Amino acid sequence: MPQWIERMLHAAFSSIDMLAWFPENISTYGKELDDLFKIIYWLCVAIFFLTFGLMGLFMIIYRKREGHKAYNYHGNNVVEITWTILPTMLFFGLGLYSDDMWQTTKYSARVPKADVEILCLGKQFGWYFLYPGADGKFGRNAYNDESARELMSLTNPFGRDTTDPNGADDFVTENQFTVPMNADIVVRGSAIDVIHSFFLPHARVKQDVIPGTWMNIWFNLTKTGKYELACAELCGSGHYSMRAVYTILSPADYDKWLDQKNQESLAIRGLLPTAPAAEATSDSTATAEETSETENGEQ
Amino acid sequence: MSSALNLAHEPLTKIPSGKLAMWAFLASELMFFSGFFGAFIVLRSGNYDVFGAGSAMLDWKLATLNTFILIGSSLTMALSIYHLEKKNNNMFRLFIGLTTLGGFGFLIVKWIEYSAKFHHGLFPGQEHHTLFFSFYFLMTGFHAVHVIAGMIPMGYMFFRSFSKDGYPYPWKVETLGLYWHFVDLMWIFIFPALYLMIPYHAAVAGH
Amino acid sequence: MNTTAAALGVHADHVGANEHAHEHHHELPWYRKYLFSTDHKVIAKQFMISSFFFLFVGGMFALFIRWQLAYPGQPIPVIGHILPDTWVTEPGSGVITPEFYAQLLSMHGTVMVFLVIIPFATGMFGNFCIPLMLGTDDMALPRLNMWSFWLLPPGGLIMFAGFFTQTGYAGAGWTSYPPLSALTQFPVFTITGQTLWLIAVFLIGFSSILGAVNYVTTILNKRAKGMGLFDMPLTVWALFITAIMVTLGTPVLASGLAMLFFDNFLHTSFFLPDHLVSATGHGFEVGTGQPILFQHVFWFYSHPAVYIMILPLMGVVSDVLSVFSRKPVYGYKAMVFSLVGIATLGFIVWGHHMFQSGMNPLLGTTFMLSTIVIAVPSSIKTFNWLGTIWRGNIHFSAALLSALSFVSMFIIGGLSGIFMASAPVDIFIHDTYFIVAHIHYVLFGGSLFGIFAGIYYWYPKMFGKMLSETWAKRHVFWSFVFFNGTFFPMHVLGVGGHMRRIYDPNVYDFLKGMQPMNEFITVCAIGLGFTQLILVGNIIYHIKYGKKAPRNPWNANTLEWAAPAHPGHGNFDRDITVYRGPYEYSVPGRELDYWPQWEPGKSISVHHHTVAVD
Amino acid sequence: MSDHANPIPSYMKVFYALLSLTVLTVVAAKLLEFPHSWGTPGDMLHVSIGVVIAVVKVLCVMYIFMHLKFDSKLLRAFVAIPVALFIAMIFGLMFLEHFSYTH
Ligand code: HEA
Ligand code: HEA
Ligand code: CUA
Ligand SMILES: [Cu+2]
Repeated sequence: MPQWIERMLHAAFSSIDMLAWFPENISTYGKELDDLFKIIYWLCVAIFFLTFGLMGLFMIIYRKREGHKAYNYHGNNVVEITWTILPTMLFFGLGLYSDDMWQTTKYSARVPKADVEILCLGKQFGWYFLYPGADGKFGRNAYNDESARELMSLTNPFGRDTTDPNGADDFVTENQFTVPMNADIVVRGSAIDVIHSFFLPHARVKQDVIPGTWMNIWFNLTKTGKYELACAELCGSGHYSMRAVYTILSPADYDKWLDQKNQESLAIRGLLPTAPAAEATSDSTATAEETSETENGEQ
Repeated sequence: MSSALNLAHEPLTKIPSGKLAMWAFLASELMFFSGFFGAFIVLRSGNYDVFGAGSAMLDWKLATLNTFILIGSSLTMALSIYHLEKKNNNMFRLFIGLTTLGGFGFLIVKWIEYSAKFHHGLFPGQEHHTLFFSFYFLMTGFHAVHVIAGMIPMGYMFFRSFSKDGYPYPWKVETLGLYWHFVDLMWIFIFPALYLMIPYHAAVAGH
Repeated sequence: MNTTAAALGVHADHVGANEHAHEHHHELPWYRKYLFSTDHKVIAKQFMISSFFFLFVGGMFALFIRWQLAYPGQPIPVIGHILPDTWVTEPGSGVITPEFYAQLLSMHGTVMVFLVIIPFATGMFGNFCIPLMLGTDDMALPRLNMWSFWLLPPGGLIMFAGFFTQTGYAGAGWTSYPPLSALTQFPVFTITGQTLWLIAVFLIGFSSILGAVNYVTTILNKRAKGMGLFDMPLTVWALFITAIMVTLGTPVLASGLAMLFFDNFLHTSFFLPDHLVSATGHGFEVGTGQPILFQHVFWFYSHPAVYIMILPLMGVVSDVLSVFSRKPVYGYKAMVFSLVGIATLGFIVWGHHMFQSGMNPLLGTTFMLSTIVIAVPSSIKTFNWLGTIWRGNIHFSAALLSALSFVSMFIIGGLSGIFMASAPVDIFIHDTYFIVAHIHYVLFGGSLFGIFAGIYYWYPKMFGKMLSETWAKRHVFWSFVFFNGTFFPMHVLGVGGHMRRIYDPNVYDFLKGMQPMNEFITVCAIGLGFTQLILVGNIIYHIKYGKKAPRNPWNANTLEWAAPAHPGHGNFDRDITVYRGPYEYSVPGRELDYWPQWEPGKSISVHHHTVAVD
Repeated sequence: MSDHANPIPSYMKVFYALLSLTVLTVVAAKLLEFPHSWGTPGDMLHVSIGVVIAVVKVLCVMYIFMHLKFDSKLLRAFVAIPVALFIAMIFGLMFLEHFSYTH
């Protein structure tokens, strides 16, 4: 058998166990979401076997036989009502059961107090992240002040007001971000040109980010490592390549990383006398002021 | 062959098919405009000042005049149907003519309004338009298109009424009448929405 | 004599044998007869031809898509080198570009939805079935009917003309969300593929509104003598409900398209927020539009639209199952009410496409509950279909097999809908191949198999000839096999997180393991495409060489089978009076296992059975 | 409808009613021009007066000019469906935009 056929058939057969294909889950609520998926999955498997079983059975038993006549019967209201009410109850149960999880993940009121707060912007075709820097406070920008939207431009996507002292130590990273493990991370997401979607497959997070509005996205990750961020909303020809990576560090490592970033960004601004040499970045759009994100060893 | 058969019978609902279809079509027209109104409501709330300032720049006197014209032409339309049903061709001609004239009058006033706006550099969708004027041109523009679309068959009926036996199809006029009243009806909503609901302070501050 | 012929119903086949004599009453010029005909049957065939054409085009687009996904970076065989080296293929290599990929999938979705399934379902079946099944001579407004078809081909042409603009076809998905679909790097008044797309869909929408208005009128006004609303076959009921949905839903889409058109063409900002930043776009200072608003408007129509695409086929399938099981439809009234239920609920669930869109999550909760509720009428239908074949005497014709495929594939597609209806589960699977699998299970496995069933069932009446049952069954069988091979694995891709609308999944590490599955899908898709040639060949060959069809080849009850085998203008050669409902099969006390609606006779109803009395 | 009594008086009545309602809505709007912003009682009042008058006018047109008064119940029911949907949609949207965004 040619190898490609073998490969394909193997793929086809291994697809039967659908649940095994989930990417590894690394977020706190991810497990609940997966479990809900599995509940629905087994429910559907049961319904599948029920309906297909009946259909197959009927096709065999009631296939055409000479001299046999079908049963003239127009239906029965009791039966009809039963199979209306049963699914309704089932479905309502499902809906109510789902709703709590939905509220946890999306309701603004349920967004936890942020341990780490990051702003995120999607653009064609990449991602920017803004950290509040050493003081833990964002300066004036398009997120916290509507009127700063006027400052937004390709080189200053967050509309940062450079005159605001709070913002002096804010720093931007491009196509990558770093977060600590076991912390409630809140990302405020938006976009500057078209709609993008902030998708962390392993963390079971997905939220469209829309120009002109800011979305609250939160998650809490349970593992260290390096994972991928994808854009999940068609945003033009480069949609497929709108990828970013994120690194999850242990809290201690994260603090170290943060210190280092702060040093770097302050150095670039000439606020610190000694500066670790910042490597030139490969991306062309952001100015030196904005792109202090050069990560040693990343990628 | 079907004439001998019982297939082509009276409409079951007793409503002539053309009329029923027109009502169905108007239902669909209503939903068409409701898309605009829906968007208008949503965006007005987010851009209150822009809408106020824009609305204050419109000429509500001309619009009121136009409202009167349209109401008048609705009346003459109704009267023309009445007279055609009474086989009174002369009166029909008079009133359908007046209705057409009303349509023209409406468009002329509209044109005066538009050219004043163009004169002030307000075009749909140029760099310095405001969202309000996008709506203004969108809604009044589509409404004007409907006026024109109604005037074409109306003019045709008017000219046909000069022929020897007059205009022969009362039910067609009635169907057209439904459409024409609908055009009036849409204007009844557009008029206050665009011209009247102005926040006063924005009107002063915005200009 | 007339009455006896009528009374004998189908036994009077010889009466219709020389029915063609009637056709030469008044000869029309050829273009009035075939092109600008007002005869509903001709218009139905026109819809059929154009839909098949577009199915072919849309299917070809799908195969390009599949090729790229399975063999990224490899030139398309044969066609790759014919395609121009602009934005279509990478210069000199025959590999499609990311731009072209986005355009392909947008055009694939649009063509399939607006130019294939909707015209097939409402245009073809609506035109063919309504007057015949109502026992009347034509639509209420035949001229309008003609226009409703003739707006469609220009729409298609305008859409395809996008190929010749600077940027090519529209490339923002069939959903065309702004700002993507509104931002262009060109000044105002520049026509791009997206502009043409907007105009085209507007025209097509207008076409379906005109058709729907006509259907509503015809069904209300022109039923045969004695036919109450509850004596109508379910196909007609389904088309009736569908027409109402079209009348009320499509114009809302049209208004959204109009606004988007102005954003795109005149640079207004209905759907664009202020201070957009992009290398090519235009920023506004005056007034903030809202991108999500378009999504609301779009899905307000497009969710009902998915039911517009499947309801008529649900009707067709109910008819087919009943005829070939020789049994009344189980729970006729429940079937009608569930249609009404789906249609009504269909207007309040649109938000389930927007769970992750950033609308208020509170709305997510409401839409989740309403979406889950809409599955109830669907399950009523499913169980009633099963009830219909229960204790039947099932004739395994090609039509019945297609209908059963419809039911089974609709169950799978509907069940995958339940996953997405649960908003938290949708977080992960939204915009992944799980959705793509759902789309195709309901639209191909559902609607298209329903269309196959309808074609196999009504072909004899449409063309006066019989199809080859053997080839028809082969077609259904292989379609079924390849269909599942193509689309089932997509669920798995989706569970693996494979996003939809991506040009090259290998960019992502977590998707790398899925390449073999993509290849398997592509191979099956090619097989699926070729299988459709059997259908088209079968249809074309037997128009000429087919066996002459009898008047009522399936021994069915509904009124179209009272018409001559190949009805001419005016449809019927006998008076039609309706005496009973459409589904009186296997009535005790009768020798024959069917009892046509037009045949006089008395019956009583005892405990849900019908008994003939003399 | 030709078997009904002469409709001209009712046409004229509607005509005058429409004219006066137009005047009324303009006057009301002009009188109500005082500072207020969106969603405040002032704006609500302003909008409600405009909408209510418009609805009354539309009903007049539909009932008399468009002959719904003389038409069958069936047609009235037929017309009621889209009108209900229209109203539902308008109110739905008013509701929606109140809750639209998670800021
Ligand atoms: C014919 C077309 C059709 C039909 C009938 C349906 C039917 C349904 N659809 Fe589907 N849908 C589409 C076409 C269709 N859909 C398309 C084209 C898209 C994608 C658009 C895009 O983004 O491009 C989409 C997307 C889509 C989404 C958005 C997903 C996303 O983008 O994240 C959702 C979410 O809720 C959804 C849900 C449903 C549900 C609940 C049904 C229900 O009506 C299904 C009900 C049926 C059943 C449930 C099965 C039968 C019942 C039983 C056997 C009874 C027993 C069952 C139980 C007790 C569970 N659909
Ligand atoms: C009814 C609707 C319908 C149908 C039938 C199909 C049919 C097919 N679809 Fe499609 N599809 C959609 C509706 C449909 N699709 C929609 C709405 C989308 C979403 C678009 C978007 O994201 O915006 C989509 C998206 C979509 C994708 C996702 C693209 C992406 O997200 O990147 C893919 C990928 O595999 C795909 C594949 C296929 C395949 C292989 C077929 C095959 O089944 C096709 C097989 C058929 C043929 C190859 C043609 C048949 C041949 C003939 C009839 C020949 C005879 C005719 C003559 C000679 C005149 N489709
Ligand atoms: Cu950004 Cu897709
Ligand atoms: Cu939907």
